Amino acid sequence: MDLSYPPEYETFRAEVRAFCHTHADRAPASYFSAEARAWQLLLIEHGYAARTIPKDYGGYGAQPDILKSRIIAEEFIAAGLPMGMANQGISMLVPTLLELGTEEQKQRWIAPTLRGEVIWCQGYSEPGAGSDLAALTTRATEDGDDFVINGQKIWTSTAAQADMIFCLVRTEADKPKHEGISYLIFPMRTPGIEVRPLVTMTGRAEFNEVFFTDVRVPKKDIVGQRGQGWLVANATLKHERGMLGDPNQAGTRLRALVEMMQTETLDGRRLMDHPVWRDRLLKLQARVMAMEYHGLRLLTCAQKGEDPGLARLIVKLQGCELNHQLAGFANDVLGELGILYGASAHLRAHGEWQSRFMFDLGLIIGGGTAQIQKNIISERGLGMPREPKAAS
Amino acid sequence: MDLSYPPEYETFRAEVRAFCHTHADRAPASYFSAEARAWQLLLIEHGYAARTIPKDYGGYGAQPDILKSRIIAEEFIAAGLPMGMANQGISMLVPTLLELGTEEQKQRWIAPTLRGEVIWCQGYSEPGAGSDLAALTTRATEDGDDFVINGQKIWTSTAAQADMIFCLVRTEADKPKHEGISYLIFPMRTPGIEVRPLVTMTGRAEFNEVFFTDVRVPKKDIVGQRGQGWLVANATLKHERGMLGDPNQAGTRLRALVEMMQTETLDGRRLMDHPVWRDRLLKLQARVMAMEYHGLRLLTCAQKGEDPGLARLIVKLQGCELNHQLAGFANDVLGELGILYGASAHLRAHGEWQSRFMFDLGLIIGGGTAQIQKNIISERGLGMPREPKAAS
Amino acid sequence: MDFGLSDDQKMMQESVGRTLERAVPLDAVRKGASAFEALKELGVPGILIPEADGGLGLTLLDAAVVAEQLGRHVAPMPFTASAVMAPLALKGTPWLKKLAAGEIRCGVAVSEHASGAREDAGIVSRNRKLSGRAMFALDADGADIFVVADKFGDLHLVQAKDVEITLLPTIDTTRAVAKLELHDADAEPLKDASILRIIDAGRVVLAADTLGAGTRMLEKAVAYAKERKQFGRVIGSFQAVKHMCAEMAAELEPARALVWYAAYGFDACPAESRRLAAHAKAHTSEIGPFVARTATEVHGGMGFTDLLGLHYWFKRIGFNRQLLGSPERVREDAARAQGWIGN
Amino acid sequence: MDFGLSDDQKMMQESVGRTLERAVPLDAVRKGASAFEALKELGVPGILIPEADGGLGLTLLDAAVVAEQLGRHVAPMPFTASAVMAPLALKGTPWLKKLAAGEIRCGVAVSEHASGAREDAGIVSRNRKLSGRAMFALDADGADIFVVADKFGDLHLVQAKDVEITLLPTIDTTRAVAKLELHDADAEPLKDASILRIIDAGRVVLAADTLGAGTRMLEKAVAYAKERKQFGRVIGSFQAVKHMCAEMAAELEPARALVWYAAYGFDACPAESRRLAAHAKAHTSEIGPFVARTATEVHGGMGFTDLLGLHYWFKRIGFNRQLLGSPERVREDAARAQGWIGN
Repeated sequence: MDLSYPPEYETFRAEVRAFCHTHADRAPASYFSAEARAWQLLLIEHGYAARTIPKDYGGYGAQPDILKSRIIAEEFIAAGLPMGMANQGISMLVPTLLELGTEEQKQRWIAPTLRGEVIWCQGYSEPGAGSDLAALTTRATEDGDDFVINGQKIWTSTAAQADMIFCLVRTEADKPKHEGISYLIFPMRTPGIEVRPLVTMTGRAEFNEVFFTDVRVPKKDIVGQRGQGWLVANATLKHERGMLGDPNQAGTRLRALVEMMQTETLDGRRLMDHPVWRDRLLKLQARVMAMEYHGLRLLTCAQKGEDPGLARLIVKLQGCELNHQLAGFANDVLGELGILYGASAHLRAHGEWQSRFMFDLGLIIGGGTAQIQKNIISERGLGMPREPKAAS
Repeated sequence: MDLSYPPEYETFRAEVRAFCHTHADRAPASYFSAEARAWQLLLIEHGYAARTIPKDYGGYGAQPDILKSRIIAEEFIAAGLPMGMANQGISMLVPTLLELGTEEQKQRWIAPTLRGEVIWCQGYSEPGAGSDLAALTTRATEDGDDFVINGQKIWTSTAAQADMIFCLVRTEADKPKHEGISYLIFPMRTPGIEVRPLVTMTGRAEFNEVFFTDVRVPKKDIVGQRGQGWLVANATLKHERGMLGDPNQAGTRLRALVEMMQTETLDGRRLMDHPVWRDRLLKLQARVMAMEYHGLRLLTCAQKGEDPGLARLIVKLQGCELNHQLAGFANDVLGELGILYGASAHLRAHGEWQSRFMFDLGLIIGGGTAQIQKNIISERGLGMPREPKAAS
Repeated sequence: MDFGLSDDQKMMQESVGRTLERAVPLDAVRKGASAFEALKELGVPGILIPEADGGLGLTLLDAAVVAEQLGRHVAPMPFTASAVMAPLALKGTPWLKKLAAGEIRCGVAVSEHASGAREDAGIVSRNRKLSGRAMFALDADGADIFVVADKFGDLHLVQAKDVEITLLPTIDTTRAVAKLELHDADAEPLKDASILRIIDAGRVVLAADTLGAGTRMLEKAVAYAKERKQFGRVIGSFQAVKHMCAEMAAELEPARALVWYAAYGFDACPAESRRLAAHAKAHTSEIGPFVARTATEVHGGMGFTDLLGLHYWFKRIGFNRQLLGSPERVREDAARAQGWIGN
Repeated sequence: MDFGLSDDQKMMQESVGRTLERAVPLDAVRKGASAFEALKELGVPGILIPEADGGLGLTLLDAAVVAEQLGRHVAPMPFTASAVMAPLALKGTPWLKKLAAGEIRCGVAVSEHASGAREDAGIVSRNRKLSGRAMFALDADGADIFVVADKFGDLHLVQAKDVEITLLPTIDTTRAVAKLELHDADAEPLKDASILRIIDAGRVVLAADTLGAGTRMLEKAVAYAKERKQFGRVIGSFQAVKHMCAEMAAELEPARALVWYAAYGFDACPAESRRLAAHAKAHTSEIGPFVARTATEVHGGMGFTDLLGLHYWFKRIGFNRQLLGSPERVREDAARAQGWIGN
């Protein structure tokens, strides 16, 4: 166990810190803006975004180095600066293209995606295909050089802003469900696409439904082989699951919670001085610490190229749950103030605790429900048998 | 809602109370004793035991009246007197014989069983047949007028003291598993029966294993039809599930816990004055109250002959869990004193809290595990589908 | 000896349920409809008001039966304060007749005593005038009068017109709470009213509301699980989903008995009612959110959307948990009521 | 930057594990065998003692690695007190050499400071003499000397022969605790030792023990579930059983990181060690019993019997939970360590 960073990394840290200090004034205020794209370019240029993407495709071209990536994240967070873009195009499509795209697809899409010039959305889930994603029924039938797509997707975030979609469609209706799927990429302005905002329990439309009516997509805009879309998508899903359940977020929430409990009062006593609440806070603190150190353990594995196995599989389940519990506890100690929601002089933290409490429930369900996660942990992590196929 | 008892019941209560007052000195100290049998006879004579069993079979012959049964229980508990015997013979075999036995079987067995002259044990579970009881493999093959039994039973309480056993055996090896079972009754002194004490985590042998080697039982000693043993047993199991998860017990435990927390100290402060523990106690108190009132609701249903459905199905799950939690909490607040076990001047409550904490876990598992209970609640109580049969 | 609802109560349950189904289906709830007029016809605003004053003269158990239905239907309706707490506070005053007739509505501001004081709230009474701030007044929207507690827990009646009312938007759009600011507002002392009794009544009614909402969420989860297919099976045939539903049921059934008993005990054994009400409120506040969350999870992504509207129940339960005292606070009241804490 | 065990630590883990498997299989544990002699050969009694004194001169993380193995094998062995807490208390004394050589064993009595005082326990020190009663001394059976805390938390060394020792039988038959009664017993003050540090070390080591025991219980549950058939399937193919195992794993994995970090931090960042040790102890004390219970349930009735002996692990975890402070108590220490409570 050695949690210090070697000297060359401390040098690197100093560089990052200096960058943050120098360029703080160029940080963008909003995400979809010219400033945001300029910031992204600046970051790529310095190797703080798209760090390991080859130069040929518009990245910085560094060797993967988990520690440096972590240092970048630590310093940007400490400085309160927005990190490199992490939209679905950059986090999911780009790695997929790098692994399975044609040279032409790489040349055409990676660089503008990295620069934030092309925004992507993801067309995977359908109303009838959630946990059972492979049951998707959006159909792509051949017509000359095109596929013609009909069907519906759901849970498509940024669909309204997106230029492009990467989308799973069924190209072979007669094959077993995992074998008839293909992975297509096409512009969102293609005729026949309708986007409807999907409002959630938070009251906001964080997602959309996307409807396809006779949407024509050239056959060449397939990634990987026809009928191999399930494998292509799984390569991508791995990346998504890594993104959820971030222990940094839990740490940030905990700190905010502690501060709140030291300043807010009930009957003139600090919330922290209510022993029952303090004890609950302490229980959560232990969990946050455990997840944080668990993250260090995974980091070490990644750095050494070891597969952490079980240890990785539990992150989404435990991380999302912990975040949800932190938000729920914050609402609890706020009492009636904790159910305020909407403009009010008495609203705490802009209503973020409530909004997160609800959104977290979506995260617990989305990207593989807690139940699916437990299946995965037991089957892949503990080697327990899959459920037998039903006889009927 | 009317929780008062009608006047005729108050009269009845006065009678029971007077009985308790008058005969307290005849209460037996131990269970398997001549005094215990004499007490049982006295109780039957007054209608405080075997109350609704017909006079012809040695009972008191009263009409079923749930309220009167409850009053008897309340008064005996309040007076600290042992109630009528509630061994497996009386609680399980007698109702079964009354429902499905031949006239000869009823005449021969019910009266001596009620009087405590014949002690029974139950031969149901086997090492390979727990949750899946119908998978039992103890075999009874025909030989002239006898069955010849070979196999093993487990979880047989009072096997060492018992005169008789009611036992499930497989008489038809070729039938589907639920259809090949028969229900036999035979003496425990029959040659070929070996009883081995089964020690549990409490360190005591609360149960036994029973081994059968060429045990000969006359064919006539079957209850119900040959091959119908599963139905006969299920009639009996219903009675057992009703016995577990008794809310009176939770109430008794809670009172002991409260008293302990008001007298025991830690660092000179009453345990009750530690806010975190007090809060946990209060949470448990609410659960105890809820189960107690739930019991009144079930009582009312029983009295009116209504089927409480779902409300009845949750009792074993919640009741056993609550008892376990009460014992666990008692151990917790006792700190190191709570893990003492065995003769010591510092042992609290004779080690009962620890011993119950462990034994309760056995109760949570036995008589239908918590998981089986949840299957039952969801299927029978909520009408959810059974799991599909496996294809393999 | 009969633990359960009387035939009259079952009839009330049914007619209130039917009325709400008709008057405030979810689509109407979304649009901010109120169940007040519809339930006025059934006499609900006067449920606790003596018949002599034009009310139904019923008990808190009857009110709890209604509250359970309101929770079931996430019904927008001034009830906890206006139909339960206020009538108890206003006993013997001429206001009862108007409340019973549904001519006026009454808000109640006792949060500082039920939940503890936040935001420097507190009302000072001097010479039949009230000044100060009261937070989280219940049923405040459209209230004509308010019952307000001062710092000592004495209750007063003030006219809405003399109060500066700021509605506080909460997660639950079906019921209104408000901040009240009073500056030498004329006040009528309510000398015969006990603040503890009206808080107890309010707590029982919120507990019943959660029970109704939770029960409905379980029913919805079971129905959805029997219909929704994934992996070629209805999801209700997966053991994980079945057990989630079983656990909800196992929590709700005994809680129902506790709530009913607490409501019954409010009238039948007043000496016990503080402890009973506190436990009913705290316990439903613990199991309610468990049910709300679990039922949402059974619905998967759809449970999280606004499309199904399941979140109206989720939020109703969340609101009930925090109003009139968080569970920890309320349990301490239960401890005090049985002498477990020295003062 | 390397979070995890070093190669040396992994070797230690393996050799201790192998040794325990051979020396104290469950049958030997049942018969009261001790792992002391076998582990003496590996230098375990002197694991924290400087090499100059004949020990291994290792860190608390190494001790935690050993403790995890002891928990895995429910190994009967004086360790927490004799090999971890005592050597820290006895730093700089001639006793270390004898401890390192395994010639003597040392009990530790600090329960009144770690867990709070019960049974009027408390030791008074006067003129190098100790009097009074200390409860729950660790590793008391066969101890030659004791480290004892007085009422002020100052530490003293006493000879076992000067102490009236009453063994206290607990659920865990693999480790001994005792009541000590002292009547003007000769005592040697241990001026350089900090009671807080030795309690922290003890807490980390108990946490590691629970972690090892819990991990083994999960492994046993998974193995049993893959083998045991009911309803024509291995029970490990039922979603309920799978999810029980998944939940145990999901709790244990992060706890492992917390325990390792707390052990590492004891030496690497002493200013943090009180909070780290407290959290490691309290957190494993919460999840340990969850794992113990769940693993027992996965084993069904067999888990409840003495035949399988699973209860040895169950009880080991139960013991660890209560010794050196219940979770609530220990969390309060964590709160105090970060200034969350005024004194």
